[in-house]
Amino acid sequence: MAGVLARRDRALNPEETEALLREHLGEQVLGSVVEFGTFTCKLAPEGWVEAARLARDEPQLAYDLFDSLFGVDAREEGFDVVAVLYSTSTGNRLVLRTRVPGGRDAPRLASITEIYRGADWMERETYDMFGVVFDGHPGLEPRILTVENFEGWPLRKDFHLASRAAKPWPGVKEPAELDEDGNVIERVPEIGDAPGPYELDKAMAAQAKAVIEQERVEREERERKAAERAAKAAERQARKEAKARAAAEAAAAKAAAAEADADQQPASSDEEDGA
Amino acid sequence: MSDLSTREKIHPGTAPGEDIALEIVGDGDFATTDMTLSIGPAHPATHGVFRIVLELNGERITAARPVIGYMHRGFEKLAEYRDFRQIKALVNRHDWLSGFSNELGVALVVEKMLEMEVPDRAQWIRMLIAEWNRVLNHLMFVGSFALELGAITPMFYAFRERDEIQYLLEAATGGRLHFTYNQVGGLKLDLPKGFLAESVRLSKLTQERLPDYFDLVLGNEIFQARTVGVGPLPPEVALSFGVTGPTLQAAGVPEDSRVTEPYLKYDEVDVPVHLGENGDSFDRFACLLYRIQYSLHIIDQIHDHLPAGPVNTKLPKMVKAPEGAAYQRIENPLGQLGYWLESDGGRTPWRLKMRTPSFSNVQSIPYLLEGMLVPDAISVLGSVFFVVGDIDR
Amino acid sequence: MNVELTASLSPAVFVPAPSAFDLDVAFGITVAIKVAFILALFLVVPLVVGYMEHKAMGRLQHRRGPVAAGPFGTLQLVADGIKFIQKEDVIPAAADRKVFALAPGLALVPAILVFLVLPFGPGVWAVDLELGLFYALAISSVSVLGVMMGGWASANKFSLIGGLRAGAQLIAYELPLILAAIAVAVQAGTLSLVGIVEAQATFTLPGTDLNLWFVFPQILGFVIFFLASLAELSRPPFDMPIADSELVFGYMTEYTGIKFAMYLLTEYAGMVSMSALMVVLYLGGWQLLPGVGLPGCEGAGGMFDCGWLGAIGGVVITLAKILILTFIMVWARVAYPRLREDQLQRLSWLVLVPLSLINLAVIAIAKVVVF
Amino acid sequence: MGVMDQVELPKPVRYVFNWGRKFSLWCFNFGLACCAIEFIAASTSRHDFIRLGVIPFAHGPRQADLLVVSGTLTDKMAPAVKRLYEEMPEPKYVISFGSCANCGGPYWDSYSVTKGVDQVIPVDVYVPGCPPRPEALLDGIITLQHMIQHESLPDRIAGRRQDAVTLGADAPLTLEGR
Repeated sequence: MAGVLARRDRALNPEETEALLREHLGEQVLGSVVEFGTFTCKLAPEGWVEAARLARDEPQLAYDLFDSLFGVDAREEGFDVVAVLYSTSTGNRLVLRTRVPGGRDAPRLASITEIYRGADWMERETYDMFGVVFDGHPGLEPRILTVENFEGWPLRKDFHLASRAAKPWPGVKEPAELDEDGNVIERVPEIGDAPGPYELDKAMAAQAKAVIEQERVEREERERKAAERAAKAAERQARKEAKARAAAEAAAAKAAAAEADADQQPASSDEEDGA
Repeated sequence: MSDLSTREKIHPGTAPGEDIALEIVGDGDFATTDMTLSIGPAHPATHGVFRIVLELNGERITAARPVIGYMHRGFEKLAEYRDFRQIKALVNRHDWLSGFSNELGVALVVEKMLEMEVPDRAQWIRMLIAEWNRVLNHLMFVGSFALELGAITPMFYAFRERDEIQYLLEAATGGRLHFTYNQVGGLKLDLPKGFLAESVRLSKLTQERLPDYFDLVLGNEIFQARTVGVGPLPPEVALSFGVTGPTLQAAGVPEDSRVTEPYLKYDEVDVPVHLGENGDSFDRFACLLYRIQYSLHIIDQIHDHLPAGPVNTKLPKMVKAPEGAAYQRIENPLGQLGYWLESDGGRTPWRLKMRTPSFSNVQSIPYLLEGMLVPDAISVLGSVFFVVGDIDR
Repeated sequence: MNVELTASLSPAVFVPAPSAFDLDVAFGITVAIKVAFILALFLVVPLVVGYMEHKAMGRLQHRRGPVAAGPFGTLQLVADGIKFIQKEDVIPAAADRKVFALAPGLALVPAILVFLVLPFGPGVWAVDLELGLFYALAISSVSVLGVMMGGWASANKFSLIGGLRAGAQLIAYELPLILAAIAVAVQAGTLSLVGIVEAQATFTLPGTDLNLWFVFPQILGFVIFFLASLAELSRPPFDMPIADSELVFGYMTEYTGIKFAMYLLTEYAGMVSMSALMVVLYLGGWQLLPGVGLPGCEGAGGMFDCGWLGAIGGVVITLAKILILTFIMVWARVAYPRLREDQLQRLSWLVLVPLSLINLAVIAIAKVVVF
Repeated sequence: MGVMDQVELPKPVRYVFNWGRKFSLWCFNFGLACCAIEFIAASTSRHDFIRLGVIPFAHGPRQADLLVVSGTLTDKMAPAVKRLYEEMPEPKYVISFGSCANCGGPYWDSYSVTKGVDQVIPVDVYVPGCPPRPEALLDGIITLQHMIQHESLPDRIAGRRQDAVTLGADAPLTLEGR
């Protein structure tokens, strides 16, 4: 883990990334923006595939994790396609964005399935939701999410939900509904002001932990006592054995002495024989 | 399943002009008629409505084609008709096993656009619940993967823990699966009395029972025989597919948003990540089990750090995100969840794209299945962890 | 020793042990009583085993098992039976109708016929065949024909794969099963199941008076027999023919109502008959403990020629042993995932067959040299 | 089947037959979405509907008596549900588990969600909730068992979905009311 984080020092910042892309793509980089911490690079559709290839293959960029690809409705001008890439080595995120040529009637864009395997289903989904055709894709049909014979492109803004047209919102209030006087109905923020039953909570958690700790201590105590008892027993046993051994030794010594006394003559005679 | 044309295929002798003759094609292999086996959309192995069409030669898979969309409910469209408070009650249902993480993502991305400061206590509690949610999710997969391999008992064991945790979370949030506990700017309510004590107790209990799973499943000889070396996923292929979560970590890539792009207070706690070596089914499952253990480790740290203070901020009369687009990525139990929120300044989002982990993970299944036996397909389907609603949204 | 050897090898006329049902009445009545006895066993014991499975699985999984149907849920399987009678009999349009209808019966009948030779207590058997063991093993392997027919006739791909797997499994595991059983026949010197029980009651460890069941010298054979019978019955962890996560319900996928119930009954009757065979071959039949006879019995080893008390005691002991063995089968189901088909075949051909050959060789040599 | 849906059986026989059906509800879990998780929770240790004779071991529709549709039914899935229901042999029962299966639930305005499983197949008991608790499913099962015990099979076949029960709305949440 630490190794990964260390490699981040070499990561390019947004300006450097844009400069690098410009160097290879020239005029096809239309601009870039850092919004809420996310670096977005706007591209001309002609540079779409090349930019993805650069992002993956350029060693300084190395955007290896294909995060997602999706469409966004761009009102009269047609649709945007956005690809989010992430680099596991530098920890950077790059968002590529392009406006699909063909307007709302016949949007077509080149496919990047050759570069990222994960683009396959993402492009199928974009086709299913927006009707954007991807040239070079292995097969956009059958529609990936909706029913095979579904008519229309659900995520386009001109696709209206039939149920909503037929029936009003069944809940009590519409999203952020206005009251009779035209004011927004206000939510009563009464909870956030109170600090919450924190001290009691903490005390109880401490108690619970104390119980666990107590159990552990008791268990250890028991184990220690058991060990002590065992040690004492072993000691007693050892003492007993030592005593027994001593007694046995004494007896043996006595016997040996007696034997030695008895065997004195033959033993010495043996020695004499050996000699 | 039982139409006449397929019957003719599987009974070669009955089709006119066809002989039951086996052609020997070198190495003693027989040339056999290929068979198409459609598993799903309602099949026990696919836990949910996921369909996969297999081309079989004997029991060997020559091609696999997943068919998805059976659970497509149009979340992204519906989100455009709901305001930012209502969206969180919607999104926590797409991955129904990780409701809290889903709504957390929305809360975070809206807060990011509003540039809102969330109270510390709320962030720590969010982390606590998110980690419990992760444990819940993973326990479910421990049970279901074992069930797919034919072992029924781990499911019952897993639900024993799940039930306890669900009761705990219900005490705080009021929900068993879909918590709807987040709000833009904090949480709905503070934790109830005694929650922490119970959480401490349960964390200890789960940690004590966790070795059961390691023994019963991971250490089981038959389990190992069924999973080791099955469906290895090389890291570069995994990344190209956009595979994340335990499936990616099993391939040995140390990518976990909690570490590499910390959100909430994950930079203040120790987040260990278990990495696999081969990316096979065994590694994927091992990563899942270790994630449970490490989540409990994080939960224990949160117990020690939880600060006092308010849990939400006063909101403006109407939550309206400013014009622009923001992207927020969080580590969902199954992988990286990304929300791309594009706003035109109105009270509903202009576009809310959900980048769900299962969608990308499942894409890798045809790659994994090619050349495998049918029973191995089950092992792979079970170990590339996915939730059907998370694929189809 | 030479004398004994020739004596045991000399051709002897086999005298079947008399059954308690061989009453001194008309032949027809005797046959009717025996049929009733077999059917009663066949219908009741599998139900008891099924109930035990429900309850044991429940307890092992922190559940309670069925409690609502009857006292303590004892009538759960009766309710199942009543329900199956009422179910609609669906035959798929593409199915081979005759074969489809015949298949469950063909699986069920051999399962009944095995009960013909199984001894359950002193005198409590229908008939004592000279080739009893051979008959039992041969007839029990016919069931798989019904399984394969069912798999083929359903015209369903999952069924077909299930049926073929069942066939492949039978071929693979019949061999170690029979090789293990042969070792018992060699040691007992007879193929009659009653004879094998008698041989166990009188077998003593050479040089001592210690009475032993065959499980002690042949523990390896017993384990092989147990594993192979699990596989033959396609019980977990060898339940590939009905692997639910792969093949829905295998060969049973298209069967409904009473036909499906017949397959289920076949499975449970198979568990009972295989366990009964194990009890007879390895666990000393109705002997309580090695060397302990039944009350009121005078025959060999205190196990034959009993009064009715001894007969009942014997039946109870046999059934208890059967329940213990079936419980172990249930336990394996609860504890283990299932193997893969090729791993299963490998286990049989590369492990169990060689081991059972070694077992047979060792027993044969020991029979000549030691026993 | 055959005769039994034509002829009214004598009362004692009918009692026994109904009792058999009541306690042997082999259940095919048609787990569609979130509710499937609560369904599984209802089958495991704490709630354990196997106690009531609901056996979740029917892996295919052919062996099942009870279809629990738990979760959102989409237009893409609806034909499969219809077919699955038709594959089940009579007598068969359906529990619609969860708001989505009852009426479309939170996806009432979606372009791809069927507004209730009863548009496709007849339903016997509706269990409301999003998702309902496992206890609610147990309640639904007991309600169904009560219905089965007191039903007549020919009548049931003749007019199937006339007497559907919605828990909490049609029937009070205690057994006495049924």
